[in-house]
Amino acid sequence: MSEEKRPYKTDFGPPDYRLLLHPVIKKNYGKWKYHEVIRPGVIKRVAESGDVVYIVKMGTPRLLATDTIRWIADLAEKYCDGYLRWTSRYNVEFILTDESKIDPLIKEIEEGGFVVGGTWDATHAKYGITNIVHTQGWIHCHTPATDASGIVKSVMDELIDYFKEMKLPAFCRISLACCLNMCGAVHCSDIAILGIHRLPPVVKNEKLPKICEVPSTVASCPTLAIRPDPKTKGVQVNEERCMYCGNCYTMCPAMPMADPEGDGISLWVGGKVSNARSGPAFSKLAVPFLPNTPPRWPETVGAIRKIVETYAEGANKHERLGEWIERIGWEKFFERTGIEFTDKHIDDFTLAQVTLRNTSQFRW
Amino acid sequence: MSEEKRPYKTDFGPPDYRLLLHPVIKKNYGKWKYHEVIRPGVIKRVAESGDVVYIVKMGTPRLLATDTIRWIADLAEKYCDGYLRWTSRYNVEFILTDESKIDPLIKEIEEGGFVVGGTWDATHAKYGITNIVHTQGWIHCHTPATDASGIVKSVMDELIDYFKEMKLPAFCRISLACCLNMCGAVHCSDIAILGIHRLPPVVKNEKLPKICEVPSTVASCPTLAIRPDPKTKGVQVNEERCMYCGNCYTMCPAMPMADPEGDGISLWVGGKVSNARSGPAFSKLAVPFLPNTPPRWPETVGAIRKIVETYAEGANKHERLGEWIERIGWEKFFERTGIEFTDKHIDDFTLAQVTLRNTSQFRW
Amino acid sequence: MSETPLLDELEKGPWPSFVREIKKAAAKNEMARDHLRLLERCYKDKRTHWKHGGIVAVRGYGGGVIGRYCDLPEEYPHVAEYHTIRINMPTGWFYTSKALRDICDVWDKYGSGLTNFHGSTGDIILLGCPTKALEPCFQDLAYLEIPFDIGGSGSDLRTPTACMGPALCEFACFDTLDFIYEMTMEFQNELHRPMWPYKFKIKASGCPNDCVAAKARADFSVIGTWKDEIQIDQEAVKEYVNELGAERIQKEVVELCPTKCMKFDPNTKELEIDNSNCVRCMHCINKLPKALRPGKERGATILIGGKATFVDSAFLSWVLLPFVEMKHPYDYIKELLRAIWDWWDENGKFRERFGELIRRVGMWRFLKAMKEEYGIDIPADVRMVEYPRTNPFVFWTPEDREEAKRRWRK
Amino acid sequence: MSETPLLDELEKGPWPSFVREIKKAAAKNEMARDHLRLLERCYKDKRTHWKHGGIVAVRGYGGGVIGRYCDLPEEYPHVAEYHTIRINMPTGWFYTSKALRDICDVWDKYGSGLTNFHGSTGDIILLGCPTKALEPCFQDLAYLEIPFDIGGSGSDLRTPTACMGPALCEFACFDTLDFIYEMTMEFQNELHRPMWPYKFKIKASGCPNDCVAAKARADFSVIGTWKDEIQIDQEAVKEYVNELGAERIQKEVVELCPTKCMKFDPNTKELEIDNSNCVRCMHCINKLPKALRPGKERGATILIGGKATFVDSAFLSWVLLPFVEMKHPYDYIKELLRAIWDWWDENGKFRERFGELIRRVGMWRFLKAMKEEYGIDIPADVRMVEYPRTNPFVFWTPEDREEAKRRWRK
Ligand code: SRM
Ligand code: SRM
Ligand code: SRM
Ligand code: SRM
Ligand code: SF4
Ligand code: SF4
Ligand code: SF4
Ligand code: SF4
Ligand code: SF4
Ligand code: SF4
Ligand code: SF4
Ligand code: SF4
Repeated sequence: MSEEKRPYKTDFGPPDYRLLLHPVIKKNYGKWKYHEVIRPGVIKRVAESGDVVYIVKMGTPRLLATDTIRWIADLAEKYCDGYLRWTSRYNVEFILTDESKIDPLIKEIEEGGFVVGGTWDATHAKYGITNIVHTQGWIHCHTPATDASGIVKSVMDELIDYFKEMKLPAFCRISLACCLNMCGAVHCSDIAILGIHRLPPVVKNEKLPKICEVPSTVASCPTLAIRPDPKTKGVQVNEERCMYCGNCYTMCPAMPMADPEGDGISLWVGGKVSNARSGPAFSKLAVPFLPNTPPRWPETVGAIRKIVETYAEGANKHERLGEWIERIGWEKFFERTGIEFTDKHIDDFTLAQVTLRNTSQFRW
Repeated sequence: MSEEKRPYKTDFGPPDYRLLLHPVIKKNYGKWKYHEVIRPGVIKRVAESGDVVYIVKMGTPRLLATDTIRWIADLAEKYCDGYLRWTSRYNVEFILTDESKIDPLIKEIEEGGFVVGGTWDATHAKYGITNIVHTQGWIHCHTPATDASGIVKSVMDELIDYFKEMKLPAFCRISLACCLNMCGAVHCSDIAILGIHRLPPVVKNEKLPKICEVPSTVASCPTLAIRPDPKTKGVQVNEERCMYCGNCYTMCPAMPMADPEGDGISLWVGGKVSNARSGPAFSKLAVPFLPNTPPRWPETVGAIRKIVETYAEGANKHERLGEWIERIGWEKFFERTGIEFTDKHIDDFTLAQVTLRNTSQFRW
Repeated sequence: MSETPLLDELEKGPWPSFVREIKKAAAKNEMARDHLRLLERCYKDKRTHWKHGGIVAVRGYGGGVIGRYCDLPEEYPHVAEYHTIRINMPTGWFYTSKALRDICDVWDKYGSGLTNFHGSTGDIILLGCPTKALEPCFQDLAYLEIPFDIGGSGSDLRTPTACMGPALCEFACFDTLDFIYEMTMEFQNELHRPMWPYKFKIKASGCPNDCVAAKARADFSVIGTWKDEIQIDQEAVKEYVNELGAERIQKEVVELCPTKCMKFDPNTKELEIDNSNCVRCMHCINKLPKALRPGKERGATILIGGKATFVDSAFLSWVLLPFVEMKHPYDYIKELLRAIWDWWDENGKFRERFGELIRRVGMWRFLKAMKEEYGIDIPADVRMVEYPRTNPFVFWTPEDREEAKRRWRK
Repeated sequence: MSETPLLDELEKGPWPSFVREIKKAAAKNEMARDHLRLLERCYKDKRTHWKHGGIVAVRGYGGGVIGRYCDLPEEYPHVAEYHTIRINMPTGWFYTSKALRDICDVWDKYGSGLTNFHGSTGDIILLGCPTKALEPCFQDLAYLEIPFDIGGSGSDLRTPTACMGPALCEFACFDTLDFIYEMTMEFQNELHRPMWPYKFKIKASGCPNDCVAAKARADFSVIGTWKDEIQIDQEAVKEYVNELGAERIQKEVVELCPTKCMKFDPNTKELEIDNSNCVRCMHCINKLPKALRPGKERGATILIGGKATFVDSAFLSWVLLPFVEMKHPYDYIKELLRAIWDWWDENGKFRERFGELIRRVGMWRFLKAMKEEYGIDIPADVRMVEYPRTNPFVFWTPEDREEAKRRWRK
């Protein structure tokens, strides 16, 4: 049908996933028996029928050019009958049925400048660090307090051994969000990188009344720091009350927050999502502020390496970062990582009273 | 000095406790070595000097007539050189230096209609239930939702064996407060008995404006259920918003809460104060409502016996009620005690989100 | 000298480089070229140069496109308008090479040639499209052999996501892919036409490991689980014992069980589980997948209210239904979702997430409304709480009082 | 027939009866008699018959008396006015028989002859006194050989309390009695003249067992503790092993240690403690008092903000000072208390407890005020929190930003 004549199509929905499943998956759907990580980046999955597939897991920067996707399609055709998938953490899973194709595939991946890894082997307590969930940052968003892709690249370069090998005692997930909106949902990660502002919004009252509604702008502020400004018909911010959350900017473009000195990164630790052993948990503040130092963010990269290494050294098998801290105590976490504890670490929001210590149980 | 002439004395403070200490205590002050519970109600305390005192612990109803106090003074003189103390839970501690006087003292106590016990022996994991911290109730307060002394009497009659023997596997404290003001500070007890209202205040607008300030009455309500009533110059209560806390009545006598059908008792479990093993913890709601059935409150007494017995049967040594529930899970607590779980148990106040379950970890 | 000295630094190092990707696209696409230059500028200025986007959409849809404009349009004219299109990925992120190539061809025709595989909600993100190209691009995708539709944005249902589930994973306790696909198809209108107080997300994981982080990231989180006994293959246990040694089984499986409900006998090399105390955490199964598997009575736990920071801070989802059977076509869940949306729509404030509404009015009012207004009876269950309330501020309704009276009278 | 059939039921049973006590007093005192009759009426009506009291006081004091009136004064004339006087008990509740007799004699002269030994704050409660008798009663107590003063009520400092501490207990890590007596004497004015937003309580326990429930019941909770190593007497350990058996030591001591920092060797019968992981919980010491005792570097933890329900629900106290030395005359603590009261008075709303104010404005603002306005520098310490914050809503001051700049510049 020519473009002009074709009727306007809506609400047809995503492709039916069943059309995109490898035949061996279709056959063994719901009838997998077990899996084994036969080497870093390669998972063997065995079905009740005896059928076997091999997954080769390839790390990506998430941001891909169409030509790279075509190259990935090429690989899938060459090695996987044209079938593949992505994971919930931006890795590509090539689905192979022929074991002998694993090595050549990996070779081609590496020649293409990509990496294989990111798996974990619970049976043998050997865990890799997989890709970092992340967000837009300076690539495409209007509200970031830091970049996303550049920090992820810098951190993954630093932790590349942890991706390619499985040398951690337990499962460890890193996530990044470039502002408090937390699109990377970093609030429950073993290690979270979160962009934060530290300056109040700059109120542009010359244009505010034209583009924003004053009442909804005022209402957007959780701390009631914003008041109408009768003089300009715009608003005023009580800077003492501002906690730099940026919610006002989300509601009103005339209140930008970005500032090269004010903005930066905070690090959070000890969250998790799975139910394995302990229940899901929120990440807790470790480092309140690190400066934005593109292109390589050495302070952030360094602090993360320090945390990962201290953890790797101290944790028991299968013990996630938060579980490890729970065992050794927060006193020891700060002591061993050398991170300073400050008044910023003490909660003052709605649930503060739950986080303040009620006991005289301390380690010295 | 004759009464008329003596100058008006203020701010002289309580007696100096040093004047009231038994000589053997003065001598060994700060130099006690260890203690042993040699039998229920009798503690032997050994000092570094080798000196020994024996404590005989006597339960009381807290409410005492002067003549009873004189009788207690008699006993102290006869057996303790005139020295004694009360504990933080209304028990009398007779301080003896002569072991041979223990039996005659106990005999006299029992003949006087009092009881000896309330001790616990951590070394041998034998714990008694001691007296119940409690409050005024109908004896003297204007705001109770239930009585105090009558319930305590009924419960202690029922649990008398637990007072006189040391047959619990662990430490267990019971407290009572007759209204939400919680003068018995029941919020951190193994078992707490709490009087609650279930009807909104009855607004007496005919007298309210005369005896209360409308703005402070309005402000007293945590849920903003109270509004000024322009017609009567008094106030109106939005009954849908009322959570029966009684704070308005504390501020304004023209809003009484008491009601024979509306009022009653709630039971709470699993709190603690000490730091032993686990940190201090709040009590949690077990039974949302039991009716006021004086003079013996059989429903309340029965429910407490059931909880104590279920706990006594299931707990490990040294495992307090909250620690036991933590181990077996709340599912099993409700199952084993036969208490029904209702929507009243689900928190909806400021910290609710901390109490809602985030995991799919369940027992079935 | 390079035009992008700062970004060039990020081409170095072993991890695949996003800068290389942008350069690859920039080599043949002027939007991507300006994007690269603008990003260098951001790196220099240490701040974003993207402006707040207005509402941009394709005909018939209210969501799915994020409007984006550069704040230096004179200097970077090809990214002056640079919107993203969120494309609803195939459930479970399964592809054929053909499907991928088709998308690439359309995208090269209209946009920057840059993508995210995938966005953190799960969509395919087509990064950078001028306003006028949005609609033709969408329709070209719609007319592919394997057509692709637009995903969610704004105050609508967001693109639901599922873990790979039964397609590849032995742990799946229900068919996550079928369920999520069914929900996506059923609620196309809700997905494409924002109409609620705020966004709403559905995510499904086939077992308590929660590989799509549903509990943390969805208003409606569906987590596979089971009710009966863990299936044990004692022969396979023995194989593990032979391989790992009895001590590791004891230390790494038995002792790490959160309820200590397992016993291991080093002589018989057998594992015993007290299933009445097992909380279905998955730890032992994860560790010994050949030997242990979830029980046979399978279904899911439904948790509600998960979300990120604003405004009441982040929530993890809360248990609503400890156990539901998951049977196609999931009529009960569809009905429940419709009731939830209706109630939230009636009662929620502007930009108030579903969980925040519940937090504000109390779970009991939500349960009461479900029962009385929508005929969905969800009884209070101890599994809804980590522990019962610690404060005495209970709302008693007149009916509650009546019921209590009846009970104590008899 | 008895006038009090309901109350008579409560004379039965093994536990000592409060009804018997009232009857005892009633036999010779008409106030007590009417009290008994009124109480029977309450039992019948299932409600209180006491009215809200007005402010009743003795000359010079604003607190210490609770005004109370009966709502049926015609029927029960002798309890028409029936106030309580709170008498500051001797610290630690130590008495001589003489002191007791003296109080009884005064009380029989003026009041109902009924008492509470003690009130739940700790005072001696003299239950039921007509208005005109208050002052003479107080002055008679004041002129006893061992004089007794009035305790607190209203928005003042309440009667501070201490556990028996070093007087009888081997666990005491500081002199609770000396400390509480010193505070009581120092702050007589604060105790007797309400002047704050609300009440304020101080309680001290000599060790982490907290036998006066200070953490739950005081705005300022002082808990004895130690910093160095638990003192072990290995010979005494051996005696316990011989008595209890090695298995019980292992199971009931070692395995119940919350940090698992103990080791027991059944061969040598010796206990070993990794003190760097001991959290001073007391469990092992409680269990083996002959063998274990707190370390030698002793002092106290100060926690603040504990209170009951209103209005923000009950709080347990929060750590302010993980470790302070407790040296007579406790100048540092006096200074701290004065600063706290001043700050609370300045910033607190009407009926806002100290802990509620901190909750409202944030601990950091309190710490900042202490430092900048009162010269008391309490550095943030990880021991102040159970865990660090989980939300990103951090207040940064201009000084913080400057400091961070300096740090990262160098
Ligand atoms: C592919 C993927 C699902 C998908 O549909 O895309 C997946 C796949 C598997 N997960 Fe997962 N998980 C995946 C994201 C997650 C996430 C979500 C996330 O990371 O954001 C979680 C929750 C994270 C958290 O708790 O913070 C997750 C928590 C787990 C766990 C729990 C581990 C724990 O100890 O807490 C297991 C159990 C295990 O370790 O075997 C698990 C186990 C597995 C197994 C072993 C399941 C199986 O039987 O095959 C698969 C891993 C093989 C391997 O070694 O790589 N999967 N898994 C996701 C891979 C992401 C990636 O590219 O690396
Ligand atoms: C006398 C008294 C202090 C006072 O100054 O009046 C006291 C005295 C002792 N307490 Fe206590 N406690 C006293 C109230 C408390 C309270 C407060 C309360 O009950 O309201 C607590 C905190 C309760 C809580 O956590 O909810 C308390 C928690 C403890 C503990 C911690 C037990 C635990 O496992 O959590 C111990 C340790 C132990 O069990 O040996 C303890 C230990 C002791 C010892 C063994 C201390 C010693 O070395 O002598 C004394 C008990 C001897 C005995 O067996 O009776 N005492 N003890 C109080 C007696 C009340 C009564 O009449 O029964
Ligand atoms: C593209 C994406 C990030 C990414 O790089 O992957 C994204 C990007 C934006 N998100 Fe998001 N969110 C994205 C997933 C998320 C997630 C994660 C998830 O869905 O699992 C969350 C946390 C979970 C949740 O929903 O709470 C998330 C929580 C937010 C919030 C905070 C919502 C809250 O209740 O706190 C905002 C603010 C808003 O809605 O006004 C937000 C707003 C935004 C906006 C629209 C900026 C704004 O304020 O208008 C961003 C547009 C960037 C751009 O220019 O493209 N985004 N956002 C993700 C969507 C891609 C996709 O469809 O696959
Ligand atoms: C007598 C006593 C109960 C008892 O039978 O022992 C008592 C009795 C009253 N308390 Fe209390 N409180 C008593 C200890 C407590 C305690 C326990 C403690 O101090 O350890 C608490 C909990 C701890 C705390 O301070 O938070 C307590 C928390 C309250 C409250 C709630 C305060 C709050 O912040 O939530 C109120 C309400 C108020 O202050 O308006 C209150 C109010 C009252 C009033 C004055 C009633 C009122 O609303 O005006 C009661 C007078 C009864 C009467 O007629 O005598 N009483 N009150 C206790 C004082 C005796 C003494 O001095 O020794
Ligand atoms: S986290 Fe913030 S800055 Fe980053 S993509 Fe989301 S909304 Fe934009
Ligand atoms: S940044 Fe947040 S706290 Fe500050 S004014 Fe804006 S909405 Fe209010
Ligand atoms: S708890 Fe309530 S009713 Fe009981 S004495 Fe205290 S204020 Fe009065
Ligand atoms: S009882 Fe409590 S909730 Fe009800 S009106 Fe009075 S103050 Fe408000
Ligand atoms: S959530 Fe469970 S079923 Fe789904 S992929 Fe992860 S482990 Fe498998
Ligand atoms: S699933 Fe978890 S709780 Fe159940 S037996 Fe295994 S480890 Fe224990
Ligand atoms: S708190 Fe400690 S020191 Fe004080 S009596 Fe109790 S056990 Fe002894
Ligand atoms: S005091 Fe507590 S933490 Fe320390 S060794 Fe003893 S039991 Fe363990």
